[in-house]
Amino acid sequence: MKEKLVSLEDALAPVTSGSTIAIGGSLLRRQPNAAIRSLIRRGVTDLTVQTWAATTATDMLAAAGALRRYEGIYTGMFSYGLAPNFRRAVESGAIEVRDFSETAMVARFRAATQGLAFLPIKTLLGSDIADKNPEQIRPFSCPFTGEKLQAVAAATSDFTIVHGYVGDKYGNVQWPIVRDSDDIDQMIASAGKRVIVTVEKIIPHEEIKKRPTLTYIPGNWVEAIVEVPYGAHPVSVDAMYDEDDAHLTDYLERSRSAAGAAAYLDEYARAIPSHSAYIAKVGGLSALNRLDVQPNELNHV
Amino acid sequence: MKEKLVSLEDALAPVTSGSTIAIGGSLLRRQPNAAIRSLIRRGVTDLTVQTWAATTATDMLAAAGALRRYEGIYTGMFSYGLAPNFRRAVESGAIEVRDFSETAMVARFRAATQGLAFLPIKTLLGSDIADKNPEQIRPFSCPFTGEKLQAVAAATSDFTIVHGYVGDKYGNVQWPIVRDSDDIDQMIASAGKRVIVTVEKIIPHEEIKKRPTLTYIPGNWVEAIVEVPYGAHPVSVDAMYDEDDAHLTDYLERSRSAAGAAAYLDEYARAIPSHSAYIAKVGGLSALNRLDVQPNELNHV
Amino acid sequence: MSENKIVSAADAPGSTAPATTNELVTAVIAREIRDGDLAFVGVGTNGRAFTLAVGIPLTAVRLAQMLHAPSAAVYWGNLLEPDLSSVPADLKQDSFTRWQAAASPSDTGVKCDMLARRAFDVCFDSAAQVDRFGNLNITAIGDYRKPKVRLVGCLAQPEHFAFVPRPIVVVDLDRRVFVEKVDFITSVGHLHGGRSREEAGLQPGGPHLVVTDKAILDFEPESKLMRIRSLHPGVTLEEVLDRLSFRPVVPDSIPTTPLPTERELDLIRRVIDPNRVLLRV
Amino acid sequence: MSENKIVSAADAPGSTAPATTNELVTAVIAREIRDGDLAFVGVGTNGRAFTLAVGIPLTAVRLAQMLHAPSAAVYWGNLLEPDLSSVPADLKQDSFTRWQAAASPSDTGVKCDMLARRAFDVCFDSAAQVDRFGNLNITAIGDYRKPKVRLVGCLAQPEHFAFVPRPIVVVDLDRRVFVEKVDFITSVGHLHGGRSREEAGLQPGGPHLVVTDKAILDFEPESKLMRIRSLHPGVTLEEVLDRLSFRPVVPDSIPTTPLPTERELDLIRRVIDPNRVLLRV
Repeated sequence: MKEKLVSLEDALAPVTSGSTIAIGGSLLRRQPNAAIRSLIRRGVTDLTVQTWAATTATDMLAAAGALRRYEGIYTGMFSYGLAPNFRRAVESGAIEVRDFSETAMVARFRAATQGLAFLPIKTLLGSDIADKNPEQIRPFSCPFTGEKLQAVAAATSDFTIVHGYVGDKYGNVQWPIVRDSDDIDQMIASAGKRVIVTVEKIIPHEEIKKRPTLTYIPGNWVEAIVEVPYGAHPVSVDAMYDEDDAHLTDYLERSRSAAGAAAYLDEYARAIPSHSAYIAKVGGLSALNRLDVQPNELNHV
Repeated sequence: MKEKLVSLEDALAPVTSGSTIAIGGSLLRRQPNAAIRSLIRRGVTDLTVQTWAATTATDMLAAAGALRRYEGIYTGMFSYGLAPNFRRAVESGAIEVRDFSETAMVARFRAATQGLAFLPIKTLLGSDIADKNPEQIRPFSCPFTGEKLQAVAAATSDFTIVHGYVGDKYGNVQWPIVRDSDDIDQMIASAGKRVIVTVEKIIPHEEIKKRPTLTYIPGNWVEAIVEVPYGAHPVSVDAMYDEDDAHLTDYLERSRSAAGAAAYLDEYARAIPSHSAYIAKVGGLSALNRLDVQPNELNHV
Repeated sequence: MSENKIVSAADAPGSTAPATTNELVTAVIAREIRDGDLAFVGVGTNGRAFTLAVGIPLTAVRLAQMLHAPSAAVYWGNLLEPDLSSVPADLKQDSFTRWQAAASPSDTGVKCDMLARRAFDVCFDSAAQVDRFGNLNITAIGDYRKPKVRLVGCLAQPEHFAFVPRPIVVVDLDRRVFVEKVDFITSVGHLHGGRSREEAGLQPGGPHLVVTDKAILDFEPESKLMRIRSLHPGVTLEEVLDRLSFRPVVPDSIPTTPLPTERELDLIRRVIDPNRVLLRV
Repeated sequence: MSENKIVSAADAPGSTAPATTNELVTAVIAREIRDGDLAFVGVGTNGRAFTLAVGIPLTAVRLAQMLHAPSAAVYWGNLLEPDLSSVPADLKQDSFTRWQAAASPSDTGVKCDMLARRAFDVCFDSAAQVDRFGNLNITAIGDYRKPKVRLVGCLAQPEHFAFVPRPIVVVDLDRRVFVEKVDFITSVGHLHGGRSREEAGLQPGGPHLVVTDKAILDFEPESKLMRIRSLHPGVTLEEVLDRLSFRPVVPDSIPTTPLPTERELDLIRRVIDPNRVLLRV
């Protein structure tokens, strides 16, 4: 097996302006925020992103002016309301948006996973989602029944960035037995050409090998793995820590204006040399530990 | 939740001659043999079966003359060689065979799962698998690239029969944490219209609820659940018991002739009034317990 | 919802207090739930939007479970058949992670496939715009390319209307919400009315009921125009028409929305939502 | 394999004994494995078929891992990157269940998708029939509808030839196996030769090497006809031609298959397969 454990900066170095990136996480869970802050710090811009239920990662990229195009099912802040920076940028016409429904986006990731240019759905007949996007959603007829169907284009991307629970130095990533799910991350990773994974903790390969059915992203799919404790902060990693309500509230407060959001990013991304500096900035591990949740007796993370 | 715990006979009562049934299990793991013996006992015949890597369940149905049509990826006896009764019946022209490769069969089950009449593949271009089956494998062009593709028809069936590890009275079926996988059973169950599950053990719903991520067949998909200890005998349930080498060897020996196989079925299926009588016939639980494997510390079954 | 008295857990109404509007519509929805139904409930956001998308639907399904539909179930977020007798007391992630359920499929595609193969019977939808044919918009107000208000996107709402036989829209009555034509069709309801939905290739279905804080509406079977089904106690037809920016079908005689029974009120208040988490605002 | 001396664990050859044919071909295959390769190894059946489908491939990949391809890996059965340093000692189910690995995806579709998106580099295939263009048959001998011999079906062999860039066929040389034209094309090799494979819509690829107990064969780049690449030590051209029911491309000069090095032999015998489980028959 090939060792793939590198620094966050080295892992993300190939991601350059103009790239298409698929971003993992769903709502306030496992957004790869440390990786996104690193891209913002480096000034990467002109990105196309593909997401599931996007929150902080996509909204910070929008605040940084780094988003050229967005394709996904949802961008908001879940229980905190709309996504202020994404909303502002879309309303200004700065981001080209292509909306997809859940079956449509799943079909797009699955098509990439299966090496196909498209997969069929029949969800979006008559909708403006299809009407506004003939480039990626095309009508065709079922070869068996003749019924009306829609072909949705494979979600191919240059890079895929996900944040996981634990992994080994070979890039094998495992989930806890009892966790929240809605797990688009395996699907996004399987669809990826170059998959970059940050994890809360690197554990010995010997531990991984004992329970191979818990590996949801095999190292074979992974280009680089990085240990980034609290890498989803200020959102949660289910079964490990909760979202940081105070930090999220502050983020949203400051994001009421573009200038406020820019100042936030200056402070928490651009002026911060590394993820460990970020941890220090938000109060150190002792502050973050307060977000930890009680371990479940069934889990082994 | 609706209670779905019934007897094996009641669960299978709706399955009548002429039905199409999807059968779970792969190779020498989790073949729903107790259910199949019950169908043979009742004289159900003229069946169409859809399978993954089929062994004993399909071979016994062939021995019983109950198979009219077969659709699957493999029928054999894994490390024991070819499937003698299936082979004899196919060579005599008694069974109509439609072969599918693995991606093709997966696409067929996924299509049924997704409510679609077909899914596309590009595996079988130029093969006789497609050439011999224009009814279920049709050429068409990709709506985006124009490349040659093949549409494979959804695997729709009347009933789906799988054998699982543990479940509750509501039909929720869970797998062990450490297990063998190759798990077509979730896919076959998700594709099914009427899903009948036999399990090794019924456990309290309270236990199921504590680890919902281990539920691979939700009760919501299930019509009937039955407790059938050693229900896969003479094959294995991984993480619970091994295959019965002596019994399988005897089965194969007797299956060298159609008359021998018929006598085997008379003895182990037709003359046996119930699964508990089968257990007594093969030596009782004390004999079967000798097939048990050591539990894995990580499992909770 | 101005007249929906906001009560704290401390002063939850006794069983004799009159029903709040939330309780009224919860009971109406509960009666729509049949035994064996699988209902799709979204994860919602916060405040009033949470009550509409999550609070009222979960309370209604639980009420139905306790009264006439014991095997009704919900798929909520990532949980298939979460235990509705112990709804989490807050919206923090760990509360969701620990919520016990029959199943929590690891791949979100499982839920999408269940939608597409029509495994759901009922779903609940809120929206920023609803038009007279029941089309929904949760994507953008104004021009899609440069919208006046960018909303959240689509989620699985297009699937709900495409594949679920009996979708129930839960929204407050408001002229800005109930528009002649939505700015963007996220979810295809009865499209342009008549048979236009079927002609677009969709299966029969589409929105079944529109539950609001003033009235219950449904759709006239032929024209598929929105129709007033009942007025809540004390609400006049004029009030309702005033809060719609299109003319709905108005039957000659409109009944009053039936009040919850004492038993229903008691279960909602004392058993299902004693801390007023679900029907808070 | 007549001259392949069957040895028990007790009398495994010392490092100085001459290489068996199994060891010879294992070393040849090992040299085909590149660092970083992901190889698909089937689960095989028993006896000689197990050696061809599983024993030789696993030994070869492990040998390559130890010599020049440390990050080569296999997908075996349901296990992605099983630990090849501790291959199970028997074929009982529980031995597979306990075999440690990097991953064991719960859905067999994961493996199918990896095939279809060309995530594999190498695969190993045995067959009942192989024709001069490298098409394989593992489905039926004779008429498909009423065959003389019904075989196992298809498994993922069509995928191997459709999607894996460097498939390696491992079979014993036999006139009944090496036929002019297979009775049923399970796996499309070079189809009818020339550009017929690409014209059928398949991507470039198809069988790369045919490893037998007498010779190594490959395919002539233009015609795609099977070609003799090397003869095993002591094997004559006539012996090989005698065991083919078609005329392969015969180069003017045919090298001898290189013997395993002392190091290779030592690793196979002492470290990888000391109990002769993999290369038993």
